[in-house]
Amino acid sequence: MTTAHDAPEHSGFRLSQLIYDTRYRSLTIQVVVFFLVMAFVGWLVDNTIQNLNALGKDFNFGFLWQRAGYDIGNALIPYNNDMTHGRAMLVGLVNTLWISFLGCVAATILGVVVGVLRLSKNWLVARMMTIYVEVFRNIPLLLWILVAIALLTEVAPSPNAYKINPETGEAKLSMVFESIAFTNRYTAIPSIHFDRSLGVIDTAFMPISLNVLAIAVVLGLCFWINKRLLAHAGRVQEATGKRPTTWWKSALILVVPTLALLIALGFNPDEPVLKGFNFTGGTNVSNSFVALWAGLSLYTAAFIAEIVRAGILAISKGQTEAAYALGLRPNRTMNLVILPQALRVIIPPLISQYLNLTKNSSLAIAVGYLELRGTLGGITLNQTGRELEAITLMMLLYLAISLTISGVMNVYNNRVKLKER
Amino acid sequence: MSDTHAESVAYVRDTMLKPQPAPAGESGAIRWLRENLFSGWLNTLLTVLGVLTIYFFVSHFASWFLHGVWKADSLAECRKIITAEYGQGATGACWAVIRDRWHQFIFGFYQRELYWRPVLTFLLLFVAVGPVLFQWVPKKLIWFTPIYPFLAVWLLWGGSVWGPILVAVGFVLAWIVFSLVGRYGSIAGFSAGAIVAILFWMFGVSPLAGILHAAIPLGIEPVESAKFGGFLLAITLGAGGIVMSLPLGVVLALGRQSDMFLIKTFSVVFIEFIRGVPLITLLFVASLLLNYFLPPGTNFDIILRVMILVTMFSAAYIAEVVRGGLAALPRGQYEAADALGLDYWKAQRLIILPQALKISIPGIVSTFIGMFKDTTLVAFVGLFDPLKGIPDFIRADFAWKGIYWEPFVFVGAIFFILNFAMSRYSMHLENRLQRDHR
Amino acid sequence: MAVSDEVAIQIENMNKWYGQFHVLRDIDLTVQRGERIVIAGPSGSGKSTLIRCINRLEEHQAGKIVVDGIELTNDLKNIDKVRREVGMVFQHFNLFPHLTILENLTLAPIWVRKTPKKEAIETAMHFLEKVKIPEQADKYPGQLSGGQQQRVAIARSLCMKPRIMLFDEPTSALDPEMIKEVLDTMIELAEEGMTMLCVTHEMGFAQAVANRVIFMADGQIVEQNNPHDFFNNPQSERTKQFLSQILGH
Amino acid sequence: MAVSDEVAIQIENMNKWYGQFHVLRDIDLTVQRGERIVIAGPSGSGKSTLIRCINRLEEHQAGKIVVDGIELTNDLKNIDKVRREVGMVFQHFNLFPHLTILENLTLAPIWVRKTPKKEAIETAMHFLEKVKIPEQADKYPGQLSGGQQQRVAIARSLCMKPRIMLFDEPTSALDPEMIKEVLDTMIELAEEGMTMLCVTHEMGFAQAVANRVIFMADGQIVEQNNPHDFFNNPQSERTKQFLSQILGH
Amino acid sequence: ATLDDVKSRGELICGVNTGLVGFAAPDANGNWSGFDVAVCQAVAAAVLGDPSKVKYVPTTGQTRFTALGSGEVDLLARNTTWTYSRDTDLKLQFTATNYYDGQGFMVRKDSGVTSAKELDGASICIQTGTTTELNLADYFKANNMSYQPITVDSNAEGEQQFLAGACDAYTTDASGLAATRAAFANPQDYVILPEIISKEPLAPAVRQGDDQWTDIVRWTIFGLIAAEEYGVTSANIDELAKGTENPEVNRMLGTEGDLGAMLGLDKQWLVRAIKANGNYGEIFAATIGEQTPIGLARGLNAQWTQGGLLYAPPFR
Ligand SMILES: Nc1ncnc2c1ncn2[C@@H]1O[C@H](COP(=O)(O)OP(=O)(O)OP(=O)(O)O)[C@@H](O)[C@H]1O
Ligand SMILES: Nc1ncnc2c1ncn2[C@@H]1O[C@H](COP(=O)(O)OP(=O)(O)OP(=O)(O)O)[C@@H](O)[C@H]1O
Ligand SMILES: [Mg+2]
Ligand SMILES: [Mg+2]
Repeated sequence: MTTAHDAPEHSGFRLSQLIYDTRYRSLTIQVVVFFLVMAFVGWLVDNTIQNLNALGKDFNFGFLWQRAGYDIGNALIPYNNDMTHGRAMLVGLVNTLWISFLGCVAATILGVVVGVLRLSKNWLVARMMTIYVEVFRNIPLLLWILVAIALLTEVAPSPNAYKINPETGEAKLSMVFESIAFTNRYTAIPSIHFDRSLGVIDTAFMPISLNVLAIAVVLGLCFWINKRLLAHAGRVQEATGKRPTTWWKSALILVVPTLALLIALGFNPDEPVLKGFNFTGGTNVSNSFVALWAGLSLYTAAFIAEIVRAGILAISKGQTEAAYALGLRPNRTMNLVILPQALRVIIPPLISQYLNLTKNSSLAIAVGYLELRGTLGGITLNQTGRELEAITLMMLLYLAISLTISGVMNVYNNRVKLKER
Repeated sequence: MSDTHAESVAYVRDTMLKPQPAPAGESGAIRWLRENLFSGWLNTLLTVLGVLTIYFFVSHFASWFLHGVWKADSLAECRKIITAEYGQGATGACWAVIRDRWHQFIFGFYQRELYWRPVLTFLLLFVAVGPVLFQWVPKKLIWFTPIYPFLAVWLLWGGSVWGPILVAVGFVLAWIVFSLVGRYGSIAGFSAGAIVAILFWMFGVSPLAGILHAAIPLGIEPVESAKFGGFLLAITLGAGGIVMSLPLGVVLALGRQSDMFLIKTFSVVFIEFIRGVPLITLLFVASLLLNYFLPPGTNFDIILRVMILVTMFSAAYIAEVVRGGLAALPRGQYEAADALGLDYWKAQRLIILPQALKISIPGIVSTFIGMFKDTTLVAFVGLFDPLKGIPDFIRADFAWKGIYWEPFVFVGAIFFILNFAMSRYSMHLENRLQRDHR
Repeated sequence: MAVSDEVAIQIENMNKWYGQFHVLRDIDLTVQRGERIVIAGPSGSGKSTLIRCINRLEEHQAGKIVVDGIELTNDLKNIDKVRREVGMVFQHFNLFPHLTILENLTLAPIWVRKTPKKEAIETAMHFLEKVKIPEQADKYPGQLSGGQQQRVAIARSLCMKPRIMLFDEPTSALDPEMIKEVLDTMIELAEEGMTMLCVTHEMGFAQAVANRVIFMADGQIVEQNNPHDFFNNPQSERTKQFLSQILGH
Repeated sequence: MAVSDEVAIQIENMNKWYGQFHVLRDIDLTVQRGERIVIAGPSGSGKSTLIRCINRLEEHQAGKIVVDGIELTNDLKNIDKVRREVGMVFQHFNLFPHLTILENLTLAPIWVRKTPKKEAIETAMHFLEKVKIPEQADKYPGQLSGGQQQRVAIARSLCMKPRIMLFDEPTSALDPEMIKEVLDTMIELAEEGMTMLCVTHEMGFAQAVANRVIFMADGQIVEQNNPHDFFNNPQSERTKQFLSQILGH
Repeated sequence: ATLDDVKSRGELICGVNTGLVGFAAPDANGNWSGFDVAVCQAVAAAVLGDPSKVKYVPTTGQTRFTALGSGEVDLLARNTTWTYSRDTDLKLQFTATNYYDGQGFMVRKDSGVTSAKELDGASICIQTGTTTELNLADYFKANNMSYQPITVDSNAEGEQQFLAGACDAYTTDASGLAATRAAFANPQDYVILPEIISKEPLAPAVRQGDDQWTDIVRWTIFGLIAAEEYGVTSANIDELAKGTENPEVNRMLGTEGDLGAMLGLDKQWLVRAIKANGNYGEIFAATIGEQTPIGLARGLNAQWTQGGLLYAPPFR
C-alpha cells in the first residue's frame, strides 16, 4: 500500500478561486449582487431627484407642520382644522389602529363561533355556516364594505324619525333603551359622564381622564386579586385534590369594587338627544365606521372560521379518545387537552389574518372613513401635493404596524413550539 | 398455563352469522332529523334560529328578486313598470341595467366587434394551463404553455404580430446563449443569457419589429389599454400579475432560502416590505410615484404601471408559497442531485423546482384568487374595475343614475362563481397531490 | 396468575352497526377477573370496535355490556364510572404532546380522581419507574422514542389504578427493537394479575401470557380456546387459514 | 475479486465537527482500487458522516481526503470531478419522483457527462437489465416497490460510470423480502470488481463480499479486519458488545 | 415640447373625470362626451385636425395632478379649481377659466332649510380630495357654526347617501349639485340653497414651463368664447371662413394674417376647433345647458356682453 498521491502544492490566492472556491464564491456572488442592487437603487434615486428637479419640487416633510385646514369626522384624539397635517396624520393613525383593533375583536368572536358551529352536528346550522364562509371568502371585501354602507344608509331611518311630533307628542321611532338610536348617518350611543369627576389631565397627545384612569386601576387590581384567588384554589386542589368552587367569589371580586367606584364617582350615561338636525350629548358612531367595521369583521371572520375549524380538526380524534378513556369529561377534555393544542395551530394564521385586516382597513377609502390613508395618504396628500413624502411616510407607518404584529407572532410561536426530538 | 376455567370456555362457531339490517330507529328520515337537527335542547335551539334566519332573508329579499325587470331603458322606466305591475311602494330589481350594460361589466370599453379576441384568449388560457392543472389533458400540450403569454398579449392588445414574436425571440436567444456559455459554468451562462436578452429587448426589438412589419405587415387592429375594463381588466391584471410574478417569486424564494447573507437579506426585505403594506398604497405608488422613479420622459400607461406593482405584490406572496414548496421537499432530493454531480442551477432546474412548483400549485391558485379579488381596488386609481369603476360610470349616465344593488349582485355573483370554482379545484388538487405523493 | 371466579366483563348478545354496516354480531363474552385475553383476527374483523365498546368509546345498539357490575347504557354517570375502572392503550399512544410526561400521567388522577397533586406525582413516578423511564419525567412526548412513548401510555393508564386494561395493537406502530420493551412491560403487568384484553398479532406474547385467545372474523367470535390448543389445534377453517398466514412467514 | 495496488481513497487524519460536536476523530483510511469495505457500528457513531465526506456531501474541517488522486478542498472543480467518479446510494433511495425511471437514469449522464441522449438511454437500459427491471423503464418511482426503487437507485449511480460506489444502509428501509434482491445486485457488482464502501448491518453480506470490515464507534475507527477474523475473533470490547447485540437477536 | 409630442403621437392625451354627468362621461359604447371633453376635442381639432384623435385618461381627485405633472396626460380638462397654491406650488399652469363655478349646498325641501346659515349642527356630505373640504371648513368657521362632515369617495356615493338621508346637506360645486339634482327621481323635492360659499373658477390645466402649449390651449378656449361673442357657430363657420366684414373674425378664422403660425399651427386651426363641437355657447347648450337634463343656466358663464364673466381677450 503506497501512497500514490502527493498533496497539491498550496499556491497563493488565484483569481479563479473567486469563482471556483466554495469559500470565496459566495462572497463573489454577494458582492456582485450587492453592487447590482445598489446600482439599481441608485438609479431609482437619481431618477427621482432629476424628476423632482424638473418639476421644481423637493423632498421635504415640512408640510407636516403646516395648518391642515380640513375637518375629520370622527377623531379619537382632539383635533380641529387649525391643527397641523402632522396631527391629522396622527388622528388617522389612531383611527387605523382603532378600527383594526375593533375589527380583530369582532372577527375573532364571530370567526370562532362560526368555525365551531361549522363542526356542529346540527346539519342545518353547519350548512348555513359553510355558505357564510364560502360566500364571504370568495367575493371581494370591497363589495362587502360597499354593501354594508349601502344597507346602513338605505335601511336605517334618518334622525328625523326620532323627532317628537309636537302635535301628537310622539316620535315615529323611539330609541332603544331610551338611549341608543340607529340612524342612517350614525349610531347615537350614550357617552360616559361623571357627576363627581376627578378631573382631566391635559397632555399634548390627548387628554387623560382621571376617572377612566381610576377605573382602570381598580379593574386591574380586581383582576390581580382574582388571579390570586384562582391560584389559591389551585393550591388547595394540589393539596387535597378537591377544587373549591370559585366562580361566585370571582364574580364578586370582579364586579363589586368597580361598581362601588362608579357609584362614588357619580357615574351616569350621557344620553343622546335630538337637537336640530342631529343627536347631541352622546357619542355618534358614524356609519362609515360601522360599515367598514362590519365589512372587515364579516369578511375576516370567514377566514378565521376556517382557521378555527382546521385547528380543531388538526387535533386528532385520538387525543379526544385518549382523554375520554382516562375518564375526563367532554368540557374538561376541551379545556385541558384540545384547546391548548388547537390554539398553537390556530394562533399563527390567526395573527396573519389580523395583519390582513389591518392592511385592509385602508379600504376605508370606499366609505370615506378617515384613517391613515384617508388623512395622510388622502386629503393631506391632495392639499399639499407631496405625493412622494406622504406615500413614503404612509407605507412606513403601515410597515411598522405589520412588523410589530408579526414580531408578536414570532415571539408567541417560539414560546409555544412543541418540543420535538 | 391453562387452568380449568379457561379450558371450559373453548368455543367454535360452526355457522357464520349473516349481517342483519340495523334495527328500526337507526335509519330513516325521523332518525336523520333527530340526530341532525333536534339532538338536544341546544341543537334544537340552533335549528330554530337557523330557520328564522333563513326566513328573514327570504322574506326580505325574495320579492325584490322576483319583481325584477329585465326590459327597460332607464331606471325610471324600471320603477314605472314595477309600480304598474306590483302596486305602489313595491320594490324590485332593475336587471335591465345588466342587460343594457353587461358588455361593459365584462369587457369594459373594448371594441364590440373585437370581443372574440378576449374570449378566445380566455378559452386558450385553459389550453395553456390544462397540462399543468388537469390530469386528463395530454401532457404534450405543454409546448403551448410558454407560447400562450405572447399570444395572449397579442390577441388582447392587438397590433403587429412582430412585437410579441420578437420578445419571445429574446427568450430563445437567451436560451441559446445560455446553452453555449453554460458549459463554462451555470452562472456565466445565466448572466450572459440575461444580458443578451436584455440588450436585444432594449435595442433590437423595436427597430426589428418596424422593419419586419414594413416587410410583412401581419397584424390585427390594436386596442389601447385604456379600453380595458370590467372583468377583462380584473382577469388580465390578476392572471398577468401571477404569470409575470412567477419567475420573480421563484427567484425571491430561492434567495430567501439561500445561505448567502446579503442575498437572503435582500429577499427578506423585499418580501416583508411588500407584504407589510396594503395593496392600495402600492397602487398609489403605481399611479402617483412610479413616474418619479423612472428616467425623465418615460411614460407607461396606468394599466401597465398598475401591472408592474401588482406583479411585485404577487411576487412577494408567490415567493412565500414557493418557499413552502421548497421546504416540503425532502433533503434527500438535494443530496441525490449533489451526489450525481449536478450543480446548484441544474439541480434547481431539473430536480428541485419542478417538484416544488408542483407542490405549490394549490397555493398559487389561492394567491390568484386573492389577487383577483384585490384587483377591484384599482378603482381607486381611476381604472374601471367591475365592482366600483364600471358601476360608478354607468351611474354617470343619466338613464341609470341611482342604480345601486343590481350591479353588486351581478358582479358579486360572477366573482363568487369564478372564485368558488377555483378554490374547489385547488382543494381537489391539494388532495390529489397528497395522494400522489410517493 | 390466578383467575378468580368474579366476573369482570360480561357481554351478552351484543350487536353494533355503523350505519347499515353490521360490525359486531351477537357477541357473547365473559371475562373473569384476572383473566388475560388476546383477541386476534384479520383486519376489519371488528376487534378494535369490540374493545372500544367496552369503555364506551363506541356505542352498541343491541345487547348488554356489563363492566365491573355496571351496565353500560346512555347514563353518563355509569360511563364515567366504567371509564375510571378501565384503562386503555392505543396503537398510536395518543399521549398529550403539549404536556410533559409527568403532566400526562397526573392529569387524569388530579382532575378525575381528585387526587392531591403530590400524591399524584408520587404515583406517577412509581409507575414511570415500573416502565423503566423515570428519568424522562420532565421531557415532552415528542422527545421520546416510540417504545418509550408507548410505555408512558401504559403508565398513564395505570396511574388511574384501573381494574381492567384494554390494549389495541399496542406494538403495531413500533420499530422491531422497541416492540420487546413494550411487551416486557405488558408481561410484567400480566404477572401482577391485571385483567387484560389485548388486541395483538404478537403470537409469542399470546402464547406466553394469555389465558384465552379469541379469534374474530366478520364481526363474530369464531373460535376461542387456551393458547396451546388454539395454536396447535385450531378448529375452524378461518382460524387455520389465519394462523397459517400469521405464522407461515 | 482482485485488489490492485492503486489507491482509490486516501483519508488522513480527518476530523469533522458539527458545531461543537466532534463527529469524526482522526480518521485514517486507505482504500485500494477494487476493495470492498463494509462499515459497521452503533447508531450515531459517524458512519454516514464518514462516507458522506468522501463525496463532499459534508465538509471536513481538518485532515485530508484524496479520492482517485483528487484532493477534496474547497475547489468546486475538484468536487465536481470527484462526484463524477463516485456513485452513492442512500437509505431512502432518493429517486426523483417527477421523472420516469429512464429519465432518472439518463438525467446525470446527459446534463453532467454531456452524453448524447441516445447513448445515455442505451447505457441506462443496459444497467436496468443488470438490476433486472428493464420493463419498468417508463414507470415512475412511486409505482415501484422499495426493493425495485433501491435497485433503480443503484443503476442510476452506475450510469455515471463511477469508479467507486458508496452505500449508506441501502437495505435498512426495506421490507425483509426485498432486502435480498438488493443485496444480490450489490454482490453482483462486487464480483465485477467495483470499489465499494458500504455502511450496513447485514452481516451476511459483509461475510460474503467484504475484503475488510471497519468498526466505528464514537466517531473513531475502533477496529478493522478481514470479515472472518472480525466476526470470529473480535479484538476490542466495543466490537464484541456490538456483535453480540447484532447477531444475538 | 408638448406640441411636437402630440403631433408625432398623432393623438392628444386628455385627463378627464372618471364620470361626471354632463362634464365627462363615457356612454354605453365607451365614447366620451361632455363639457370638459369638448375642450379636449377642440384642442385636438386645432392641433391635429381631427377632434376624435383624443385618448381620454380618467383621473381621480387624487391622481389628476400627478398624471399631468408626470407627463402622462398633455392636458387636464377635468373640473379643477384654479387656486393660488395649485398654480404655484403644484407647478401647474391654468389656461383659461371655462366655467365659473362656486360651492353650494343642496338640502331636502321638507327640511325647511332656506339658507346655509341654518345648517348649524348639520351632517354634510362632502367628496374628499377637493377644495370643497377646505371651503366648507372655512365657511362654518367664519359663521361660527359646527357640522359633521360625512366624507364620501365619489359623486355617486355622495348622491346615494344624500338621497337616503344620511346627510342633511350635500355640498359640492353648484354645477355638480344641479346635475345631481336633475337626475333625482323627484328633483322638485330638493332645493339648492342660494349661498355660494366660494369662487370655483374651473380651468383646464397644463404643465408649467411649456408656454407654447399653454398658449395653444388657452387661445383655443378663448377662441371658442370669442366665436360665441361674434356669432360664429358650427353652422355658419364654413360660410364665415370665406371672409367677413369683421376683421377680428377674419383673423381668427385665418382669412386675414396668420395668427396660427404664432402658435406653431396652421391658419385654419381655430376653424377646426370651432367646428368640432361649435362655439362655447353651443357646447354649453349641448352638454349642460337648460335644454339638457342637467339644465344649468348660463349665469356667470354668460358673455360679458350679457352680464356674465366670459371675456375673451382680443385676437390681435
Ligand atoms: N367510524 C366508523 N364508521 C364506519 N365504519 C367503521 C368505523 N370504524 C370502523 N369501521 C369499520 O368497521 C369494521 C371493523 O373495524 P375495526 O377497526 O374494529 O377492525 P379491526 O379488526 O380492529 O381491524 P384492524 O386490525 O385493521 O385494526 C371495518 O370494516 C371498518 O371499516
Ligand atoms: N447536520 C448535523 N448537525 C449536527 N449533528 C449531526 C448532523 N448530522 C449528524 N449529526 C450527529 O452526528 C453523529 C453521527 O451521525 P451519523 O449520521 O454519521 O451516524 P451513523 O453512524 O450513520 O448513525 P445511524 O446508524 O443512526 O445512521 C450523530 O450523533 C448525529 O446526531
Ligand atoms: Mg383495529
Ligand atoms: Mg447513518
